[in-house]
Amino acid sequence: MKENILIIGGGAAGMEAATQLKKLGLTPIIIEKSDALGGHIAQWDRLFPAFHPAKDVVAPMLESVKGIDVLLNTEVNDIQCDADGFKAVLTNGKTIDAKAVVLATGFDLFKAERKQEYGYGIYNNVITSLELEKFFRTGKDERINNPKKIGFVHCVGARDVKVGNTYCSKVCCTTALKQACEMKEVFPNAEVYTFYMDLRMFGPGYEDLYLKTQRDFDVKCIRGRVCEVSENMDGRLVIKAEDTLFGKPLKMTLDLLVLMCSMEKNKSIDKIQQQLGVANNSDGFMQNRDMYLGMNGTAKDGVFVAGTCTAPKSLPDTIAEARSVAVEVFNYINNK
Amino acid sequence: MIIEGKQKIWADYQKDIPDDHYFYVRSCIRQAFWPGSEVTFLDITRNKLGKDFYENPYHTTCGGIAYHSDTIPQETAMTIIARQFALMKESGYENYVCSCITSFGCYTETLETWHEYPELEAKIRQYLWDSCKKEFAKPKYLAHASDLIYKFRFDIAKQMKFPLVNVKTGKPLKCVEHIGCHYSKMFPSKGFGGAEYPHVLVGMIEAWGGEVIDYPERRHCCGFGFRQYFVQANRGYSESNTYKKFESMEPYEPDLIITNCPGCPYFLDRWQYVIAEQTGKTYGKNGYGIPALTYEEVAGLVMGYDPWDLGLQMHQVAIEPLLEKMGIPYDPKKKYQGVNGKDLGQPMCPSCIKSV
Amino acid sequence: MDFGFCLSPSSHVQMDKIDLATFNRLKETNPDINTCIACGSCTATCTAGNFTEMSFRRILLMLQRGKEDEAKKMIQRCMLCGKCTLVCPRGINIRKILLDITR
Amino acid sequence: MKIFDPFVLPFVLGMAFVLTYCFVGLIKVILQLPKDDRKKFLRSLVTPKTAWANIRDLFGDCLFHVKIWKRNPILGYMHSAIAFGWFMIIVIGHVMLFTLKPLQGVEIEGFARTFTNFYYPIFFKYFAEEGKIFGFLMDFFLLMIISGILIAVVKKIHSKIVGVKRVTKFGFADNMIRFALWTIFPFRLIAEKTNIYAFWWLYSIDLLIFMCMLPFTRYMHIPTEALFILLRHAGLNAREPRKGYALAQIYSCPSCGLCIDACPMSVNDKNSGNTSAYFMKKLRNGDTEEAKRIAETCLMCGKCVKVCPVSIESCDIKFSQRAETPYYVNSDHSYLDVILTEAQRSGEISSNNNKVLYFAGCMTQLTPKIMRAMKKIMESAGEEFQFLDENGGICCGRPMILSGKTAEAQAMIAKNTELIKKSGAKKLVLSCPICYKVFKDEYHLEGVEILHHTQYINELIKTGKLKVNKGDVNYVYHDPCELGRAFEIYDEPREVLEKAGNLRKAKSEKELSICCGGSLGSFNLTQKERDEITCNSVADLMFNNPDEIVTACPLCLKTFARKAPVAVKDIAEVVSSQL
Repeated sequence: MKENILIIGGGAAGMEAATQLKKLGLTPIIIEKSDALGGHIAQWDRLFPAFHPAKDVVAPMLESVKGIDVLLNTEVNDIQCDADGFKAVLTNGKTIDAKAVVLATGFDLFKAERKQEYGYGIYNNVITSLELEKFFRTGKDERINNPKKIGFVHCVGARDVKVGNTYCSKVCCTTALKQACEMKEVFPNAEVYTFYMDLRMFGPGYEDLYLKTQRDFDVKCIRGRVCEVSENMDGRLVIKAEDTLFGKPLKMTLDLLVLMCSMEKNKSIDKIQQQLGVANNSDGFMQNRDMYLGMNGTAKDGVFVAGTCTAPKSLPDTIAEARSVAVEVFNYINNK
Repeated sequence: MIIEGKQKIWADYQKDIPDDHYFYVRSCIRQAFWPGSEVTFLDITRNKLGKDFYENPYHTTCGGIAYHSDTIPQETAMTIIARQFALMKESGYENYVCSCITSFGCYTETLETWHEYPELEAKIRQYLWDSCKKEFAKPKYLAHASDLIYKFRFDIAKQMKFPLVNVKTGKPLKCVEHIGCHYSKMFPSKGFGGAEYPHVLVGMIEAWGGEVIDYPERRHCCGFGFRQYFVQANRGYSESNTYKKFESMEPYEPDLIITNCPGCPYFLDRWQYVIAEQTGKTYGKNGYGIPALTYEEVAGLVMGYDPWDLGLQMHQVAIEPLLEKMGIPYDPKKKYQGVNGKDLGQPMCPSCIKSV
Repeated sequence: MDFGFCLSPSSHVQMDKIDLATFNRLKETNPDINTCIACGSCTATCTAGNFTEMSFRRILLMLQRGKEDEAKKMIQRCMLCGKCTLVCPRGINIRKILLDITR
Repeated sequence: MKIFDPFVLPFVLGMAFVLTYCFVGLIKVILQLPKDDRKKFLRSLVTPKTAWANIRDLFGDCLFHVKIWKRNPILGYMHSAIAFGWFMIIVIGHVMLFTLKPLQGVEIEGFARTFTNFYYPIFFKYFAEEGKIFGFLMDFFLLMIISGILIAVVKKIHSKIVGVKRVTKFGFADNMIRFALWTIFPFRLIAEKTNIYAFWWLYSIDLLIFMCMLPFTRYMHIPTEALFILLRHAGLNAREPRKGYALAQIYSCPSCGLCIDACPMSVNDKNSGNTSAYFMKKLRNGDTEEAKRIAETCLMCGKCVKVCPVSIESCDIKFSQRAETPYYVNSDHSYLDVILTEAQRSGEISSNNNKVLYFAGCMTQLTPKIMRAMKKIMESAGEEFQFLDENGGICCGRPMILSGKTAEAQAMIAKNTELIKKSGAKKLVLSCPICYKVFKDEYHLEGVEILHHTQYINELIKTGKLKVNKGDVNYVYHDPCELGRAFEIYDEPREVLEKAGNLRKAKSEKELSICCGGSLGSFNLTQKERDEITCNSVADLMFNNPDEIVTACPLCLKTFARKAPVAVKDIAEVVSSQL
């Protein structure tokens, strides 16, 4: 029997893990529920902190998975485990035997309408970070009509017990600043504001991006969470927030409000995850064995995790985890 | 504004309450300020719609005002509430409906607290027994009176004589809806439509032919705030909240305001007079104010009740322009006549806002 | 008529109505003015701040929130000693900005 | 015998113009002087001491350029060859006029006589024979001038040959008059030797050009410097940036550019335009905006004043320029009143007059190790001491003065004075040269000895109160601007360091020491520009590979610490570690 490795998820983590596993002489099979590989990152236009085109990262990844079995529009319906390994029944009726399973199921973007006070889906000019990214890619969004004042709200669906997510989504801060700069590039005369609680510039070059955002792009960062959005007679948005540094509430009218939606656990995999015996952690993401040496392992032997299925992560972190999971799987197969 | 987005939320926030057999409790403020409203509610539900709404003469205040003014501890307020529930049990009812939003908030808060801390419920049970020798049962369903009018809005629409339409222009009246803060801001799931986009009054306006206005300060409190009003020196804060709302709704030129809280219609009504006196500004057309009505008053108007039977003369802001817009006949001479045709005497006329 | 109370002014900063002329003038000659991260070093070290409410961090915010009069009032406390400039982690030429505000 | 030729007319015209201009200018300057200054000036002219100094410097500075000689002999020769040579030619011309009597036999009297005397010495050879001795002298000085001009040409083409890195960049007028100056003497030489008539014309026209342009170019320094020397010796101070004494200084600046190389800012070529030479030039040209900008960019380190061959007090003029900037927000330091009583109530100030009062200053609050070291030193020396500002004090007022707000500084000066007087102390020790400067210059603390801690420590060692163990660390000492150039406290710190270890020399020392770059004097310099200055200064200090850089200013200490490759210490710290 071939040493099949079942990789669930064809995003950055899945593709990179598959590439590396193939190099190590194993036979990865990618199961992707959508009709294309690439995951969320393929929907992104440019990456922080240096405005690197996302396609320059995705294209080589797609190139390197050529020759690997990829099943698109496919999900795992049922999975069983025995001494030989795993037997997965797919939605297309096929059955796959695998020695190990890599869960690279990624994340779901927080549904912005759940944060009702921001009026996403109710007010015309409230959009999400993903929709803005699409605008950058295609140049088309009927809600973006030469806005004069643009606001970004950080931590939408993160660090918020009211929506049940108490964790930090890690990448939204830097994304917000990146998108704020890009908006200034597209609309140089617009005033751009970001409403943050903390600016978590955790990576190399991120703080430089923050400096550039302030100094070169003249983006105004206001510390305070937008608490309420309404629409005025002209259809413009009236937002309320507290400027917590100034110690006073503030009110302003905006033409566009971008919600920096957090990452949430991809729940479409819940059933399979349960069958595999992989629990969730307190943030609702998958529980890995531990966050240091066992970050790719799970409570179940032969079931591995990589990427944002365990926690919000940046793309470099995801790629690093995908590479490390390949080594983990390789060692697992060889020591069996 | 994307109405479908709101409709999605409204669909999510529907609560399950029966439409009959309620134990009805009154509101301290409403029976004093808007006596016609509660009478109208009982008349509509009992006589126009044929429902069973029982009112026990021994029921009291819920203690909410004292509780929110920090003059009694929560246990005391809960014991008062427990006594109300005991009366309901004694009267053989399981469904509880209150006329007051503050009460609704207190009842909801009490039930939720007991749910989280059963030992507190046991303690209150003991307190009630010690003080009144009564035993209570928690209501099976708790509703606010506006929930029931919301539920009956289409039945009322069937009996409607004067829809919320301007008879001269044929256009729907522009209605501002103002929800009492304690209706759903504390427990969004306890109100029709949730906390951000409540549907309870919007549903009535839509059913009765009006046009809903969603203005930027829609969610803002009327300014009552208990402590802010009860201390005279603080009343400026209270008034300023109302002022903020009127400044925000003014460009929409609303014809009327519908409220579901005891304090809100009072403050939205009376502060218009004070603002006019202090700043010279009025928000209605031609020196009039914008009438702020209770939902029962609006229901009564559309169903053809006599405006003076509804107690609309109790409003500071003149109601006559609205009656004329809706084409409702009224006898100006009867405005200040009591039930027996007795002259009640005319109030003094304010200098800045038209009262007739 | 005296009611014994009156309308209280809104505490909201009305961002749509504020005048940023001074801040924008300062920005032209001191582009770093935007890079404040509100760490408060300037305030903590301020010689005048040891005795008064003087805070450069707040002065910057006041200017950005249209409270120029308040800012100018606070600046009166400044002794121009320059400690703020020495401790600023963003390298903002605070002393120069303080002087420029008063011109 | 010829007594007149039309070619003298250009010269006569030029000379008449320049004399009139200078006379009007002289009156203007004197009238612009404040009344008390004018009195002072007139009195100084007849006071023997100042009168002698005037004569000494008029010759030494104007003709022999002693100061330039000291700094750069080649340039010294260049200047004195031209100035002294020219002076001698004029003198000898006049001597010849009276001894050789070229107009003998021609009867000219009254105005015509004066008129001929006016141009005769300039064109002597055309009208009469010089004779052997005078002929030789005239040729000698003429050649001397031409040799000076040759150096000037070389300097213009390649300044580094004569030891100058940067030269002032000039506009059209300055270049043109320089060309005129350079050609005057060769033309004269050719005219005299060949007697080609055209060259007499060229010579005369050159003189006309030179004199007509003189008032509008830097060469105005030639006549003005004489006046400036007199005013300077009268002990005046510039009070307004473009009037009176300052005006005399503005016109005395020869734009020689010596200050350009000296200026610490010149480490960045872009900033060499912010040096004093350009400042004076902007003032002369009436470019107030630029003058203001330069005045506010300057570090006020005072090095340009020290190297200036004309002794122009450009820092004073910059101060007066800064003071002209209007401020629309008045300072309000009334809160200081309250502090005083608070401090007294908390018992921070007692009145024991045996105690040494120590004032750390704002900057030292940011370098607590200096305070700690001073505490240890005073304890070891068995001194009774008290801190005036242990928990934060009041600014000394110097930064305000540096901003041109001298009046506003008075509030702080008054409060500090009051605090110090109330303490009853007779000795005040300061750690910050910035404070030291203002305490010395502006405070009225009669009966209180004001010492910088370098002086104080030296005194403690000399009186035997403090024993310092000599270590084997190699130190280099950086002279802080406001201690060194301002008060010439050069020896005390060096004596102290010799006791504590080995003292190595920096490349530029004492009055030539390079500002650390952190100076509060500058408003406009960015952090990056300051860093460049710091690096340059550090490199200069590291010239002899010392183990540690020692300074005596908390601001220098903080500034150097950012960029120095070795440890940077305050002198107090060094001493306290060697006790």
